[in-house]
Amino acid sequence: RDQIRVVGSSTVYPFTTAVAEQFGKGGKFKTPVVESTGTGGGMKLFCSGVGPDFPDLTNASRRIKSSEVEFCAKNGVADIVEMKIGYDGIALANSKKAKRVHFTRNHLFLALAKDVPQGGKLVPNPYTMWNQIDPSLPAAKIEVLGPPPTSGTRDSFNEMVMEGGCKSNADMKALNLDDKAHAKACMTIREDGGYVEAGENDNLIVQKLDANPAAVGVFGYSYLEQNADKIQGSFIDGIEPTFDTIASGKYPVSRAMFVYAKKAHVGQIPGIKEFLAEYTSEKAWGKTGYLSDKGLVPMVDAERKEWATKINGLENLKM
Amino acid sequence: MQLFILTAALLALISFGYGVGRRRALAVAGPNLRSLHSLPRYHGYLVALWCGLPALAVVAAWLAFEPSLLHALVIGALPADLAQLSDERLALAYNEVRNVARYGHPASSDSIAEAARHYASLRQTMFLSVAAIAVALAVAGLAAARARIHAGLRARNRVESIVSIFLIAASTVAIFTTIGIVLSLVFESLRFFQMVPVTEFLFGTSWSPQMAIREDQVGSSGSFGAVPLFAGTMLIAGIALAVAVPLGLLAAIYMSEYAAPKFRSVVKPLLEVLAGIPTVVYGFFAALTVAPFIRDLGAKLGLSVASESALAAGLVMGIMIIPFVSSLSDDVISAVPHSLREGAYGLGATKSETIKQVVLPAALPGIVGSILLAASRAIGETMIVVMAAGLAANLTANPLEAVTTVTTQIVTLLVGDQEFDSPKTLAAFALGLALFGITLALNGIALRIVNKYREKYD
Amino acid sequence: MTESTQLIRSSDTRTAAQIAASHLKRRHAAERRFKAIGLSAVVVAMTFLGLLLFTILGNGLSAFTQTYVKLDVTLSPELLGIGEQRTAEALATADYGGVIKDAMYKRFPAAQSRAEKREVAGLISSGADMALRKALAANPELIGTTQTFWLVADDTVDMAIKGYTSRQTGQEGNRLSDKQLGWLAELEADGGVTRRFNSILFSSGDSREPELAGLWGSVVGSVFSLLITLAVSFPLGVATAIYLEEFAPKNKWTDLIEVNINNLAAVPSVVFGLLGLAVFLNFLGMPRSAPLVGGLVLALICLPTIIIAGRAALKAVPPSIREAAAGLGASKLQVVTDHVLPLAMPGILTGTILGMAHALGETAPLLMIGMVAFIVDIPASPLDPSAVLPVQVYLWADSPERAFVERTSAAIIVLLIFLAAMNLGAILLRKKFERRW
Amino acid sequence: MNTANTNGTAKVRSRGLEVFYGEKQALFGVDLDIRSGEVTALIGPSGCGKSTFLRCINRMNDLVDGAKVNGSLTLDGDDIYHREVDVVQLRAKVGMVFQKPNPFPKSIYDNVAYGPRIHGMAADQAELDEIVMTSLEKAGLLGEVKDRLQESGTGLSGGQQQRLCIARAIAVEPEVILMDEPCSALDPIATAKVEELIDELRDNYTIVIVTHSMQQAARVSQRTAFFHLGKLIEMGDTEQIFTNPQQPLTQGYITGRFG
Amino acid sequence: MNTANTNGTAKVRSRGLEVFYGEKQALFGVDLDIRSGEVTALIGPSGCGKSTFLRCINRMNDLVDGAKVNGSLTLDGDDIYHREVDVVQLRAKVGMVFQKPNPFPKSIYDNVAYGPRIHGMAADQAELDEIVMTSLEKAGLLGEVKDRLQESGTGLSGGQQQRLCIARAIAVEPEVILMDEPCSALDPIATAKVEELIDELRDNYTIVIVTHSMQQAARVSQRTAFFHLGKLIEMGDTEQIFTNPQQPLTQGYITGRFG
Ligand SMILES: Nc1ncnc2c1ncn2[C@@H]1O[C@H](COP(=O)(O)OP(=O)(O)OP(=O)(O)O)[C@@H](O)[C@H]1O
Ligand SMILES: Nc1ncnc2c1ncn2[C@@H]1O[C@H](COP(=O)(O)OP(=O)(O)OP(=O)(O)O)[C@@H](O)[C@H]1O
Ligand SMILES: [Mg+2]
Ligand SMILES: [Mg+2]
Ligand SMILES: O=P([O-])([O-])[O-]
Repeated sequence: RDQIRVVGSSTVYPFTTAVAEQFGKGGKFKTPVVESTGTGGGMKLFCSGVGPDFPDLTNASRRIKSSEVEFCAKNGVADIVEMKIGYDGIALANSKKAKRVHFTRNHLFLALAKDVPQGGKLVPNPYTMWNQIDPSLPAAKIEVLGPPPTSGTRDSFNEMVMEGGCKSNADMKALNLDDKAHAKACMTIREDGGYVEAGENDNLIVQKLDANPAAVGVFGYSYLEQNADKIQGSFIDGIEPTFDTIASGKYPVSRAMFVYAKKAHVGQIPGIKEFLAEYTSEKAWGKTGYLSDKGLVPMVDAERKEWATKINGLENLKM
Repeated sequence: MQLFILTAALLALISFGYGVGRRRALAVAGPNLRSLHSLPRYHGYLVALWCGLPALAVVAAWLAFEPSLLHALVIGALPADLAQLSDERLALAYNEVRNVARYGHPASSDSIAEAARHYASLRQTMFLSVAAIAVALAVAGLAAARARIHAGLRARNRVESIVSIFLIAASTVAIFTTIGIVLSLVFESLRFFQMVPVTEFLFGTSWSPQMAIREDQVGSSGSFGAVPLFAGTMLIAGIALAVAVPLGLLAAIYMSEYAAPKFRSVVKPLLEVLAGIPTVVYGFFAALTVAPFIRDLGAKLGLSVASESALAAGLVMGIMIIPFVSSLSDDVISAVPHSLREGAYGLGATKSETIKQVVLPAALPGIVGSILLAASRAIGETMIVVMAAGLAANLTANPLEAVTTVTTQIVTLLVGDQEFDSPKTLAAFALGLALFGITLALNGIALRIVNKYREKYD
Repeated sequence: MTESTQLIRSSDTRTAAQIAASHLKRRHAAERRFKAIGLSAVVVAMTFLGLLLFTILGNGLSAFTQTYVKLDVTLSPELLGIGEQRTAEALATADYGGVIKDAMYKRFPAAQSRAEKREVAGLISSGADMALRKALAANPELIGTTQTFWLVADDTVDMAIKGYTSRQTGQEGNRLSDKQLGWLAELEADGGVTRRFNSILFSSGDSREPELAGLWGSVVGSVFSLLITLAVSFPLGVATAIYLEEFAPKNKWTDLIEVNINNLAAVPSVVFGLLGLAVFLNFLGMPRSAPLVGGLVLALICLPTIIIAGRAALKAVPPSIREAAAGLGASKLQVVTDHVLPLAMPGILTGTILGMAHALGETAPLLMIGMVAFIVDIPASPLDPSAVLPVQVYLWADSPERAFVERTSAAIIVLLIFLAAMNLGAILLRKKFERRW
Repeated sequence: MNTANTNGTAKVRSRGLEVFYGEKQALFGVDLDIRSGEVTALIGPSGCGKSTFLRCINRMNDLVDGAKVNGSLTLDGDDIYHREVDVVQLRAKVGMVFQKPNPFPKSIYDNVAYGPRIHGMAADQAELDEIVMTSLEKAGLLGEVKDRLQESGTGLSGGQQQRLCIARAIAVEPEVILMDEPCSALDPIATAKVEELIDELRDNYTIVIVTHSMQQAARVSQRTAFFHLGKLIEMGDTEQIFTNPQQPLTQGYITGRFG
Repeated sequence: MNTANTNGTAKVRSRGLEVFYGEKQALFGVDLDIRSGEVTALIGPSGCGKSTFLRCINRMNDLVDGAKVNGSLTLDGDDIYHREVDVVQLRAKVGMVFQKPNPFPKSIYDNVAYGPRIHGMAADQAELDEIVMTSLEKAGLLGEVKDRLQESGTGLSGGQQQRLCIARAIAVEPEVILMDEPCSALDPIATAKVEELIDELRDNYTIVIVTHSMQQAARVSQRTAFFHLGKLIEMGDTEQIFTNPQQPLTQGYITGRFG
């Protein structure tokens, strides 16, 4: 095999493929093959062993887990290079035919949690209209199209929006639940139709929003950017999802994207080092690099520099 | 390349063997061809088979066992500094040896380079010996088979029994596929059932795989009751069949009983195109055209309709499977014996009375078969459901609500972001296994019913 | 027989006939209604087909053209970064992008700031340099001259020209900035914008840039996969059908096989993908993402269809033909190969077509064996990594860039053309069989 | 064997009847009267047009693609092939029993009740039961099947099936019954039963029967018509035809010189 | 009509032959000798087991699921149902012509050439041509088809098709030819031609013919066997059977009292 193979997250897929294409155009190496298998599936393949039968890199829309590191090690994949490539904002948006919404995370928690605190105890979520939660919100049915629980985006949404909203909720604090019960109450999303698990095709969500102005959608920032003529991002805690607010970390809902490389393959599969160099070059992941055109939100300069050194020095992953 | 040459050589030998066998048989027969039990060409086939089968079997066996054999031999003879490596390092080193030897990568150390040379020479030697054995076997088989040719040799019977072995083997592919499917599902399913009790899975009424993705997260624990998924599958497949069966059956009746042959020969293949359109197209159609239409219609009627409804997905899936019902039913309706129709006409029945009361009952087994195939397709469909019915596992019989199906969950669970050994992923295998068992049972029952019906007619 | 019974008899007859007559009108009306319902079922089904095809064509036809922008490019060796070198290697690695950017800056001298320059350059596709590279490779003499080129426009420009995105300035959410829209209008006024046949779509592999993305790689991949599918499933399917229909005794074992085959038709295709992963990749060590493996998995998927249709076709061959041949002393196998199989061939081919159509449209099982992937290089053999058409549809449908929407539909059109070609091939083959007999 | 009777009047009358299947002419100007209250047998070598003639009488040939009928054919003086004739009504008047028994894949009861039901001949269930029972009785089948009326008609023996088909035909009270080789698929015992039945039915119905067996024609019919190559060669009282045929062709056929 | 001849020896001999289709017994202990150089006719009412007996001789019943044969049946003294017998070879020796003409959907030439080809009877094309021509000639078909040997066999008329099937059967030079109602689908003229042919073939082949038509049996056969309900009732010279039957059952059938 004389061709780099990448597997993993569908969220990172657009970025890694863009780098792969550029890398291939250089003409020295074959264009890497990038599979979209989902983060978990990618990890499984990546960690299954060393050798030309196994992928060299895997994309992840979250950090690798220690259990996965162990599994890797068990299969001889001991040395892994971690590469943080930037951030992906998770946007809430609705159709431009409707009014733009200003949410707080508390609103979203109350609207989407399975159980909400009321009168000193947890009750099944009684809200069906946004304005029941807060009169400033539109008088529309609560209908949020979002990713299913199997998706990484959903996981980040849970952590940043639901848990965040939950923590800021005074009633919740007053309940004085233990950690586990608290987390459970915060992170369990309602299943009575207020939240619609709409699959992983974000384009479809965008089009559904266009067809249904009452609905709100949850998806990656790049889709918002591409379809800004049809949909508008909602404010969260007063911040609008834009390239700058995400890059500066002001926008509260964004997550880091990672790529992991198998050190054992470096030097054996031609081009891995060069591929990493391409990925970490300014023209790729820099502020005005081509990845930002694809919707990747870059890290701040210092962080980028730090990661670039680590990556190009093939520093081992430290958990 | 080497392999290609070897295969080509063997093929040449085989065809040569055919010629030898044929000529030998002709020679043995002399002027009276009928003194031969079998035609000369069967003698040719027999020689070719004797020549080819053992040799090709050896080559195939070599292809299958080469990697492990090479691995054992090379590892056994590694230079000292490599041999004492730990197992993982050894695997890595062997991998590098292989890369160096086979892909020409630069070696990182002299020992590796040496091992790679060893690897390469071993591989070459092995190939050459295998090639020699194969060719020798081929020649020997050829010679032996040729020597045994005599007038009374039942060459045809032998060739035919070899062919029938092939036929039987082909029919066992279906069995092996089944075994393979069960095996590729069962181990992961067992792991799943260690985490989730079988009873909860089979009888639980709540499907909510909302569990923590990361161990440092304290998420809610999921519940894995598969009943809502199977109920959802039933609901959506039921709606699809409710669309496809009447439309398909009526279309079939019209095409086979009323329409001119020309009309039929155009419309039938056109309808079959419906089955060939990629399901993504149906998915978009369902999600962006049908679902909003139903929602708006429902709103006008004062019904509460979810944006994602079983109805939208089911309707569109029904369209997709129309040709299964229409084409296959058309065939069986046309095959109903004319005498039955004449019996009814002779009593003064109109065409529609004849069709409804005589032709359709008689064609029922075949129609049931076509509906089964359509239902199979409906059960196996993912894309339309994901796009139009959502992924929420509601246990409901209301077609206006969102439901999800087994197949859809299998796919989303498999391509999701969770850890690959979490119950979330493993549930996909358990679902696959359960679905397999259920459809197998249903098919068994269907075969019984159809057989029973069939006995009643002829 | 007495006279009285005869009387009763005859009066009875009259009543029966009268009664029958009195119902006739209603029955004939029911007859007409039934026929109309049948026809309307056909019409409804055909309408849906028409609607679907219309939607696909409506969305996808525009992808068969692509916007090009006219630009005078000065091919100076300095800008190209090749100095005095004229070797093929130097020409291949020269900085054509820089030359194009420079030409654009010259074309729109008003753009001065870095941001503006970026916007100007953004009107042209990052892959436009291919045209220059080709021209110079063919004719190195051009170096140093100024030439007029038609260059591939960026997808945002393409979308605006095709009217998919707004060209009104001052609107929030435009993909092109107001300045870019102004320049575009200027170019258009000069006749510097045109739409041409999108040859890239049919000649190149996948790309992240919609305007450079092509289907050729997945078409080749589909051809490889389906050839393998056909080569495996057709003989196996026909052999199984023959065995079950002509040779096998009717007993529990064959019943078991039959139930099995029917059941395999109901197994979700993604499960076949899992099977392929376990058997072909992990157990047999075949390469990932290869059409070889995809073809094998798809073969297993369409095997049940071929077997079921094949058995039906074999059943339809009249037993008298079998008897005639057997009566002449043909062995069972000769009866089948010489008479039954050729007669059943049209039906078997129909089943094959249905199965292959199914196989052509499958994505889910390919996910498991690594074919849902970004692959730029055109595969040269069934062992090379490759995507197939439905995978391309799936990947493009999920891409953020707006221009992939029309390309997704275009890919579906190509897929349907592929399907039609396949069907046509089989129909012609079937005709030949029918004529021969 | 009955002697020819002359009290019947022409129930069905054909004049210059010609039938074409596409290009092929199957009947050439047939003039034939069928009298009521008699059994008329059509005999002749294979392919001579017996079935074709029979199938004209209830317009069963309408179902054959490309079949064309010229000449006149009347039932009770009304043109059978008149444009305004309702075939459904015609076939209710002219019943048919086929060569191969073809019971519907339904219960015995439903087989017989089918005709009365579609024609709305029974006002209620009791009346329908009555019709079914009488028909089965007349067809000589009731004794054998009265305990299993709900079993499938296809489960009966060949002879029983054929009698079921006859019961089915008479349940709609037709005026004419056409039988196309009704016993060719039956064994001798079943054949005897059906022949007995025909003899009984003859008083109330006009019966036309096609048969290959001269023995059968002699046993059951009062009048016999001999066809040859699409032409009606001779028609007369059965006894006369069999003992004293006027035409040499008939003579040849009867005595087994050909056919 | 021929008188019985006695110069033939038993070519096929059955003793205590019983045949079962599943549960149903179709033949009950049939003892019958078929002599070479003669035409033997099997007659009897429908369903009496004529075809069943015929299909035992070339083991065509092997193709029927659930058919079982007991008793002994020999061809030239060799047990036909012996385990080691190669049915393919047996059928090459015992040819068959079916009730319904069933030409292969191939050219006329290929229809006839098929048998010789699979049995390797011709060393080269010329020899094959020779065989085909002779067979067509013998079957009396050559004149009608010699200009269109490459046209499909299914395009011929019924009588021509049946003669093609006969040509096909004699092309493999069988020793015995079995004919199951070979004329039932034919018109009188075609029938006459086939009968003529049978008469000619009789010198070189042992012929067994099943027929429904006693006239035909009388015309073409030298010996006649009468079956009834699966039993062989009587066997003798044709003339004797038709003029002076020994058994009352035979008498009844011959004189048309039943059947
Ligand atoms: N559907 C048809 N198409 C073309 N020709 C037909 C059709 N039906 C019958 N014929 C031809 O018309 C002629 C008369 O056929 P018909 O069935 O009336 O004969 P038949 O006297 O009933 O013979 P049999 O005793 O064999 O039933 C025959 O030559 C036959 O081949
Ligand atoms: N395949 C079969 N399965 C079951 N029973 C059969 C089968 N073939 C024939 N029979 C029965 O065996 C008996 C003898 O049948 P056979 O075909 O030998 O009669 P036949 O004398 O040739 O009658 P025909 O003159 O009508 O052809 C009949 O009762 C028939 O129903
Ligand atoms: Mg007839
Ligand atoms: Mg018979
Ligand atoms: O594909 P994801 O793992 O990023 O959801």
